[in-house]
Amino acid sequence: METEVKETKGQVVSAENPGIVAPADWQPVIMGILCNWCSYAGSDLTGTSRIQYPPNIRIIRVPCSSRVDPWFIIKSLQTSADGVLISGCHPGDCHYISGNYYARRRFLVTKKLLNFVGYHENRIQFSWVSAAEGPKFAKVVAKVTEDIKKLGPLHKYKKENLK
Amino acid sequence: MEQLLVPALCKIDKIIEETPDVLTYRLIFKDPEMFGKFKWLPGQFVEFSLLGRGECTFCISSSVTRPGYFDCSIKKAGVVTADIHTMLDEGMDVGIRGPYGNWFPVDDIKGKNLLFVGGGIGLAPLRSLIQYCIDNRNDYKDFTILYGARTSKDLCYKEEIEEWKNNPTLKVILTIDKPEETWKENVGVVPKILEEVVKPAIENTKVITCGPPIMIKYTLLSLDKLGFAPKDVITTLEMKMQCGLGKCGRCNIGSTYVCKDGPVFTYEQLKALPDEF
Amino acid sequence: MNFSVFETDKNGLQKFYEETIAKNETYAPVEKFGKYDYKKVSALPECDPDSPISLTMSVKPLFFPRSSKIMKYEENREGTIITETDEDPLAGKRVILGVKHCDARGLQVLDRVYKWDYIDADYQKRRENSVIISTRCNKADVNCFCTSLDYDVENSDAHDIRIINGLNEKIYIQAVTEKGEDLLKGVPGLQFSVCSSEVAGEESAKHFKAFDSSFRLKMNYKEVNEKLQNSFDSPEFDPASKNCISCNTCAFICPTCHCFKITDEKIKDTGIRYKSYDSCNNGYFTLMAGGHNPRPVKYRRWRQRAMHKFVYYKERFGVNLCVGCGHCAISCPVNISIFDVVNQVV
Amino acid sequence: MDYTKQIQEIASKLFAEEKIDIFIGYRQNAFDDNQVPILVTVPADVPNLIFTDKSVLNLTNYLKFEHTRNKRVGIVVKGCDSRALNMLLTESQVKRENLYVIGINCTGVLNEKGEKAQNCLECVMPDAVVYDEMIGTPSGKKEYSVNVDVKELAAKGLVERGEYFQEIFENCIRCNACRHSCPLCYCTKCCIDQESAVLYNGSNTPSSAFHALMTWSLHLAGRCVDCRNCEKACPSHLPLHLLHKQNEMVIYENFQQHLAGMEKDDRGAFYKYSMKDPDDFIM
Repeated sequence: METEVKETKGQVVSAENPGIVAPADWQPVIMGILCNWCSYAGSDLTGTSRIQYPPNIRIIRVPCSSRVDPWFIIKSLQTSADGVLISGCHPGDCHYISGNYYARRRFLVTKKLLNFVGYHENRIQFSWVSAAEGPKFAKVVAKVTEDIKKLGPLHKYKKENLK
Repeated sequence: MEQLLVPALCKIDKIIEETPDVLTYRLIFKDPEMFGKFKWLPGQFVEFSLLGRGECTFCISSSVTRPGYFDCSIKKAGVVTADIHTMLDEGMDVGIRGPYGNWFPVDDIKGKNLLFVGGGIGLAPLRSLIQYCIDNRNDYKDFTILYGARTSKDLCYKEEIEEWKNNPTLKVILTIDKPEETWKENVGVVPKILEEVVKPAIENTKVITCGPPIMIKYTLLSLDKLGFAPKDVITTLEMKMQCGLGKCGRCNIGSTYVCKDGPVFTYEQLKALPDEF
Repeated sequence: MNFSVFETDKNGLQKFYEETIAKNETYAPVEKFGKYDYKKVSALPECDPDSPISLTMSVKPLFFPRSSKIMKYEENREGTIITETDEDPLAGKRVILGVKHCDARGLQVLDRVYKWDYIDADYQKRRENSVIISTRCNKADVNCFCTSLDYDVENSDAHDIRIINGLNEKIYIQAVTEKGEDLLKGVPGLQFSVCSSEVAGEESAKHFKAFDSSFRLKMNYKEVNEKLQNSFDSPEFDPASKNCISCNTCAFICPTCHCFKITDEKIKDTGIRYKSYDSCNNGYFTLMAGGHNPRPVKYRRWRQRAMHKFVYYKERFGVNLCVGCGHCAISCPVNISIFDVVNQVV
Repeated sequence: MDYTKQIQEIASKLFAEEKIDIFIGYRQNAFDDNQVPILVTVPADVPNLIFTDKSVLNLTNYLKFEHTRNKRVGIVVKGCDSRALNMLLTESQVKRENLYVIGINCTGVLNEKGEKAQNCLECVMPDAVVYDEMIGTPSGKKEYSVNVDVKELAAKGLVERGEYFQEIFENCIRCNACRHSCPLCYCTKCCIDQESAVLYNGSNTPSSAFHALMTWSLHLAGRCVDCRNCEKACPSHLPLHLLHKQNEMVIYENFQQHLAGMEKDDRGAFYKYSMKDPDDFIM
């Protein structure tokens, strides 16, 4: 009796598709797209200062957060990723002066639209992490991983090759 | 599903650099049974697939009389061919479907004098036929090969041309468009050399020509001038193809399917087609 | 051979449909967003076999899917392996309800190109395993001209079972081929009165007159075939195609267009090769490596489209590549019909 | 709303003064009450021109085709069309000096059922914003209201909404008519059709439709003027406006009530920024 309860408790139900249940040991894959000047340096600092963060994140470096076309987010969600984290410099700190202000607008629209067509809003997350904020980066990754673990695996509109 | 369109896998045995932008891929079937099934005649083409990038149409540039392998010479012209050049290496796998299309009328030209007129990469389908004819030398009479390119660097199959030159039964004439310091042979565009240097006899001669569209256009005019009958001039046509099976509708010129009724046409047949190539 | 004919009424037909759906894998027009498309159904209320022709997609995708997998492949250290893809979902035995006569004729036209030279086994299998139940429209749509093409709409043999709407609300179910006969015999709930095929034919012919007179468009296809053949250089192609926005919709929904493209889609080490629809109105259709394009401008592409439908295909395969369904005009955002283009040129 | 006479007068005047080579307007369809575009090149065709409340299509789409390239064009634009034209001018796709624009102060067009079209009920700018000559009386800018369909869908649950959109993507046949009929999709080769875009390359599956439509709508976000040419072109009758209206709503509510093509030299919401843009969704 005990074990049965434990099993159902441990299972993760996909937020978008309640029919899909993942085993308890399921681990999400998170696509991290980081800006070269702040967040990537920040993640480096996290590593060099030996702060632990979940290994679920796969990092891609881009010159600036405004380099991120909404297309990248759609592509990541359609391939292996269960969630996307995009991180850039704090407002005002952009290496290219105003890149992240432009990015901020695009992110909001993308996030809302994906939510509108049926993705949970926590699948797509954004953060500002500066080069000095190693601990913050670890916290952000931990939070995103935690959020997406709750949401369960993503099965929507996945590329057929992966099935 | 779609069995007709599934390619057979081939291994790249060797890559030969012909010119800076032409590479010859020597291919061997991974499945030995395919060698028995895969029989082609000069002039036919295959669908060559760089897996992950798509299919392209190339003619086979070697002859079936030299079994065990076949060659595809590929010139860097578009996006996919550029990728083929950069992404493929010796030992890698490619997909091959074919052979498709018709072939040079190897039986009709028996007992005739043959004049091959090639330009640039256009020598590739001719090479297949030349090899075939050399290996069946007794069936044919005199051989003349006129081959031109823009510069001496752009001449394909240089080693093989040397072999042909040393062969006493062949007459080989080379030309380049502009004079170069070390170049000792003819200088001038192919139609000009054809009229001024080769001066072919019309009697009992078949002309097989292949090259860039502009060269073909003027060569056909010269041949007309020299007095060749349109039915004695054989050429190949280039057209976008995708299936090679006469289904996808890309290569239609009028009611002719280039992939089925072509790519080899006589000048006579070409004249009857609507002007859309 | 004499095939059986049954006489019944509306309720009987409903029953027949229900029985068919219950016993077979059935495809029928299903409404979504105001447009009907052929989909698998499990109960009669889901679908509408009498869907209006102007709002129904062609049945072609059930035989020539909008996108089908050619193969799947994987790369590993030893090289590449081609893996067989999943089974053809359309190859099983099935019944298709509510196919329009012109649509069914479209399949017959397609058969010719698929049986030519290299035989497309998958297509043949899909054809062999399908039983087509077809109802003739009661009234023509504004863009229809099926009665003026080279086939007999009334006595078409493109379908397997014909539903005839007679006078006095009588309905006749007539088998046209052996496949249809087998299906009719296999429906045990069918206890309708048998009637002779002459009676059904007569009833149908009475109705046909009214149907035939409801056509707005009439085409003399023989004249079109002949005149179009000599108008390759006609200057009229340019003005006729001026309005076209090259959106490709006409080719995608046409019951006879069969051009396709082969594309690879690859991520990581696995790739899938697809065969999907393409259109000759697409500017990239014949673009070759190196930039040469035999049909670079719109009127040339339209010429190819019109000539292919009424000249080239006729020369090669003996039938027109047009069944007069009017789908192209209905779906075109700027209402260009192949009928208008051809008539403007001729 | 029947401006047929005025438009014919202007067109014949323009041809007489040799100010234009081509005039883009509407013509009555021969057999039903729909109207189709007509590209008039000779003055003799001018009497075919018409403008009523069935003139639904956005004609600025024709400015991207070879027939009108580098020619002097006279064109009829309604309120929404003129916003699209404004976008095209800002993005340097057409030259203002080549155009003679007849702006219609529109009172709304009718849909197939003969009712006022939904986008006209929610129209913010029925007056032409770019014009050389104006027809009708301007009624001024209207209050923005959120699209009823978007509102209705947004009120539903996540899973339900997902299922609704799943149907949209399943019914898409990937003919790309939406893209070709959009006046603002003028790229010579779309990014989703590039040979290098191997993730999706022309296959027709729900996931590929999702990929194409989402990318398309996000590339049009902040630029779409809600003319609904895409919806009229869609052979599957998909409610494509949902995606665009959702984007428009988010942009209007969050970015200083931005609406595409309202002002000259406004490149769209994604080409500018403000310090006051919402930041609360970012960690």
